[in-house]
Amino acid sequence: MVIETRPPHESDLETIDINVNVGPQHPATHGVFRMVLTVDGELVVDLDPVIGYMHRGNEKLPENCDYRQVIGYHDRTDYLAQFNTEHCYVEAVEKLAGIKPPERAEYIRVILAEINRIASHLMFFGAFGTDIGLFGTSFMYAFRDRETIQDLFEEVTGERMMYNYFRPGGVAWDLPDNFRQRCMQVLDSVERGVEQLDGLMMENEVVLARCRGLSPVTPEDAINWGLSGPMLRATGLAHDIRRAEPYSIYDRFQFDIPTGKRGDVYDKLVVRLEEMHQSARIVRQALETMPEGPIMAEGLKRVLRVPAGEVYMRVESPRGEYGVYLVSQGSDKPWRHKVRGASFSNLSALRAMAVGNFVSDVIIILGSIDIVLCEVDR
Amino acid sequence: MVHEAATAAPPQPIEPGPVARLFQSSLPGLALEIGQSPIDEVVTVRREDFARVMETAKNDEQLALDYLRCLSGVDWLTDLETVYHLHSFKHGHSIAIKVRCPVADAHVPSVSHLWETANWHERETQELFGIVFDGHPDPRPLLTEEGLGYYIMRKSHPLADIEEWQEDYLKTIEEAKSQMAVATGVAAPVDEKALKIQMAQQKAAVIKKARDEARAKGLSPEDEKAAVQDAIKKFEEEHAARQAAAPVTPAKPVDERAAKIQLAQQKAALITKTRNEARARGVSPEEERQIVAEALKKFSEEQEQSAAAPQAAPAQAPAAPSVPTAPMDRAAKIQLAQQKAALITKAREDARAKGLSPEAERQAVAEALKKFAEEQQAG
Amino acid sequence: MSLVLISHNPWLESLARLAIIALLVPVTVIILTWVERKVIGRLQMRLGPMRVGPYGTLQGVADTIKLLTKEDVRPQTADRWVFELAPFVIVVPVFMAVVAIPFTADLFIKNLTLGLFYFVAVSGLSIVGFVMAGWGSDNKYALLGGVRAAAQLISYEIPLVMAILAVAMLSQSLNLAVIVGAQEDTPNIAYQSLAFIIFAIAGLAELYRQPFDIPVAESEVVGGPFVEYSGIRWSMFQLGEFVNLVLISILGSLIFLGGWQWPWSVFDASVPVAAQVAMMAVKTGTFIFFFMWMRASLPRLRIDQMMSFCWQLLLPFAFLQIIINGLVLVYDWPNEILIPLSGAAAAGAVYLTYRAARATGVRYQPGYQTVGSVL
Amino acid sequence: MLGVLKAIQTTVKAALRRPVTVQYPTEKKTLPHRSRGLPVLLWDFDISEPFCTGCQVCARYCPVDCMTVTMKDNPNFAAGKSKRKKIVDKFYIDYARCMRCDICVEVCNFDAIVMNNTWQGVELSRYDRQDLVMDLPALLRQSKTGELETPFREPMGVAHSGWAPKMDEEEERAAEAASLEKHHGTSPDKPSAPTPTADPTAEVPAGSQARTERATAEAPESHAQAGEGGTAPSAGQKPAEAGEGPEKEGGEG
Repeated sequence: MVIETRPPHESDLETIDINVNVGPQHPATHGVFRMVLTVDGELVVDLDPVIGYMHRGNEKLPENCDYRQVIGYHDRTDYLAQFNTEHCYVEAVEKLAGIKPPERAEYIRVILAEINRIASHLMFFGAFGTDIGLFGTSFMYAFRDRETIQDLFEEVTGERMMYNYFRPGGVAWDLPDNFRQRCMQVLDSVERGVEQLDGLMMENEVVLARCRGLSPVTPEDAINWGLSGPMLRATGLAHDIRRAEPYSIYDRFQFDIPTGKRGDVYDKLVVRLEEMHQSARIVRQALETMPEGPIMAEGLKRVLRVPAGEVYMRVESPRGEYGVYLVSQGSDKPWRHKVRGASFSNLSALRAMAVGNFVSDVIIILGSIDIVLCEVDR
Repeated sequence: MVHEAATAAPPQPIEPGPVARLFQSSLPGLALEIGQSPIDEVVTVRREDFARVMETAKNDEQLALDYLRCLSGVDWLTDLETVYHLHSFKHGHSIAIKVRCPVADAHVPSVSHLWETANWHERETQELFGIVFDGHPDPRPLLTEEGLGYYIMRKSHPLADIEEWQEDYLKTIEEAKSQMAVATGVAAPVDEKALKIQMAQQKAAVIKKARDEARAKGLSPEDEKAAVQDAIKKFEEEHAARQAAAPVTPAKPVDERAAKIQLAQQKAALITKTRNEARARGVSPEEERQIVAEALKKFSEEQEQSAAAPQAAPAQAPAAPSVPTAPMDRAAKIQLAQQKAALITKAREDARAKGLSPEAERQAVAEALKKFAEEQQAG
Repeated sequence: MSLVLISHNPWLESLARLAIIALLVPVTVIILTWVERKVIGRLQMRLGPMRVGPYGTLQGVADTIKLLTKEDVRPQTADRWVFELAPFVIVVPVFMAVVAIPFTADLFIKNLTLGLFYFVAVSGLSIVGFVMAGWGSDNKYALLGGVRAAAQLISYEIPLVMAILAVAMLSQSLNLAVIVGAQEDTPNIAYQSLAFIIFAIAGLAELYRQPFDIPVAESEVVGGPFVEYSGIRWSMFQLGEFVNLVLISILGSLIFLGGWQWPWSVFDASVPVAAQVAMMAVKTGTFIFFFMWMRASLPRLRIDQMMSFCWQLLLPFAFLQIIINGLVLVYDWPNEILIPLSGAAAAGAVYLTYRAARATGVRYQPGYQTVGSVL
Repeated sequence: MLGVLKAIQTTVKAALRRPVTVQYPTEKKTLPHRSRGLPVLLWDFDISEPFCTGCQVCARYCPVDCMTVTMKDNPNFAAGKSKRKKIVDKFYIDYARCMRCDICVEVCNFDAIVMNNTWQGVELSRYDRQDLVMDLPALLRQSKTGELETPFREPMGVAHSGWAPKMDEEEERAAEAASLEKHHGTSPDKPSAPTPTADPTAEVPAGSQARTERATAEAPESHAQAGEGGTAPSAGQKPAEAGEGPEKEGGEG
């Protein structure tokens, strides 16, 4: 898609385009990300994204850590969907080392990952509401439900965000006894909360007027830019790694893949809202059929030495395809540990999507990508 | 577009999987090294025909690999490898394509004209690994700032051990150890970790200096690299020579950081003092600036004399971690705590002897503690 | 002036009244900040300030003390006098407007015969303050915010004035007391429902509150013209905003909800002062709650949508309302005809906005690609 | 305007529901049993010495290396009172660096370190970062004074220490159940980690006995570098017999 930036008009009153720095410190950049907007009045003529503020060497440090110490790094790459990222890394190590986790552990992982997806989408709706102008109302509704989910996670793992709960070969320890009933209770209250968010935002004419038809994306462009997750599905492509390349035990559950029509900002809202219902559906199915039994594979030695080899394990995180390319030379430290953040590719398409709109639209387009800066800069 | 759920390519012995066979059929007579990872098939390609392979991968009907998932660089010490994980939406299959290039000549043709997402991935790999992607539209670094001089993800870049981050905390222990060693007359153990880090930093400095000279002389990239290589070799020989000549006994590390801070503070105080005087005299800004400059020059001369003079006062060991209270009442406190603990165990013993329930037992312990506290006040 | 405070000397008298106003208004603003945070908190299922004083009642006082003691910084490259005078240019017109607004029959500073005209003229001045603040603070966000404020406030000034004009036409006078008197039996809201809707929306835009808080959109221009202000200067902007809120609410209840008389005047003529004050408090309270309610539930419009909404919809319907009033007055039809006419026009306006908003697209269910489990 | 009315109606309906704020300092949310505050050491009341033998396994496995441990000979062992040959001499945890990843609790062979699940474990704000470096008495304070009633320790079935199940689950579940009835009676939310060690009546259930043998037999392999600071134990030397005496004060509810 070729972007023709408007040639500067030569009116008698010589006007210049000013560079507005939507800087690293800005309420709308969801973290430390800077956009240098060249603005002609309210119209954005050019946009130069600047990233790297959160670069902490998340790919270099694990080369000095034991395979179990690396899990902490994955909690901190995508800090809104830790169970999904841990799940991806742990599956990568298991595929390399040939470990088969027991059934119950697989179920626990799927349940927690899907609830974490709901929490992440709730965070999206809260932040998006603030971007579009709702004075914190959507934030409060979304965070009230996210708190209930975080309390549930605290009962299971002991932490509200950085869980470090999955292990290569299973999970650290078993679920508490009242987990099934607590989980059902949390799911019901969260579903009520999602209805409330739906009522507040989805049919609101002001939201419709602002988001409908804003920067539509065609499927071909989405594939070319490497978009994934809700951004890709909003364009109409039903590509979901849980369905296209089933990993873990996702192939045992019935769920639908919501897709949008024109790939504009409103479709992304619709797709994410629907995904929350689908995730709740998966969790309910998993809770019924969860077996009892051990939660850690047998015969794991104290120091996990992974045989030489490489694997690119990818998982459907709430933001898109989260991949870990793990290369091991047979020692107990990974040789190369590359993390493919979904927001990295999604963000690279920002310039093409944003140029030509108003300043207030660029803020919403950035909000609709639902970026997590740690995943972009690693 | 119908998406049939592609079953993961079953791990087989190295005979080519379905996608690899497609590759062979669409690129007859091309040297393809076929491999198999737990999920995708792997095809290693020579650098010369890499561009052609990527063209067919994207445009060929059978392959139609139109989605570049992940582009990662890997440093195998002798050569650098870039791995492209591709996926096809039409057929639902995916494959990994690898290409290697020697460390000295790290050039790989860019694919950002085929897949838009390769733009950012290549910029990132370029700044972290030093692999130059020829034909990339905008080769600015993405994550790190301009002109870093060294490539972070390369194995040659030293990953300092975690102790490096705890300098001041560990310095206290080092200090204690060296004092204790001096006291007992045993030679202080040579701290190889600090030496290793120093060596690496010097090496990085040497590389940077060599590269700047080469660039200053306007050499072409190849002999610039050659210049850097022999600078490194020269540095190694010198180091080995110095090593052999005099076994290095580590002088007690004067805590320069604290000294530097002190120096800076003195300078700042001096500047403000002179500036206030100048302003009091109502001097014009230029003279004011000269006066401050002279004061600073005078101050730095004094510094040289005092530095030439006998060694600066040994830097005082930074405060030992969290031993706030004076030792005397700490012992009293420990003693008090031990008494309390003994009391608790005694109260617990007789409560259990009487066979009380856990709650009653806890009350018993609480009363014992209260009684003990009253005795303390009274006593 | 029936109520005499101190003495018959007009100078002393008005000085005393101004002193009361100078004291009363900041206190109401302090209370209002607390009320706003409590109401919006309640609408968002949280408690709002609870820590300072019982139920957080001293929160307003604490904020004021903080703002007064905070250092008010001026950027070095700021245009000095433009930057420093901007807050006064915004606040002084608002306080001037307070002079002409009667709270009850005899509680007012000066009841001008051209009260409405004076109010509208004075409230137009504060727009200059926004542009001065925007330009003076030499900050790109402030510049954008200032220009946006100018665009919005000027364009929404006109429908506001038209709505007020329609009411003034009906009661044949610009004196607020007379207008309230005219609403003896039926408040103007019945006669002028379309003007009431236009007044409410334009009033919301005058106050730059949600969904029209485009000049101070914190996710886009981070506080707009007030970005570089802090300490007491910023608190003056805050003061100006809240006093404006109170003023427009009072004006609305005076000219549309029948002021201090309406429900009582239907039964018996004499209305005790306490009842008048209570009546006015209730009506102003509803207006203020309506503005806060909007703030908690509506997102922000884009600048071009806001402008087109004003010029393509509010203005034509404001003129329509005036034409209807004109017809009724010229042909001496009884006022009751206004109720259906104005109501129909209002319904037309609401339907048009509804269709315009919906034209951009109806909410629809996502298309599902229902692939069952692979088992 | 229907959508706008629906949004307004949602906010009003929300206003009628009970606000969800927990006013923190006055009313505190009850922390779940497994809540991970920051690591603390446990005090063995019977021999009045810490469980920790200073074997530095946790310091080695800590991803952020926030622990410094030194070891000394155990005076009680010489006096014959306790089975531990070595005891911890100095133990520093830098709470400012600890990321609460719970790996130290998992790898500890002697169940000496546990995650603090009381509010004190979370309310740790200090004026100076140096004060966040906790020394041995500070780490032992909570379990000595009995504030730490039921610390969470993963049930035996799991790769307790060393990432491999030491014994089969049924036996351990039986051992837990036995020790549980004796202390707690049937509490509704069975604290999933009753104290693993034997109950006071000297009847040592087989479970914990077997576990301590295996813990000592499998001394940390050559992986152990020389711990910095103080006399580093030579890797080969077997850490002392794990103290298994009567139940811990800390462990008992």
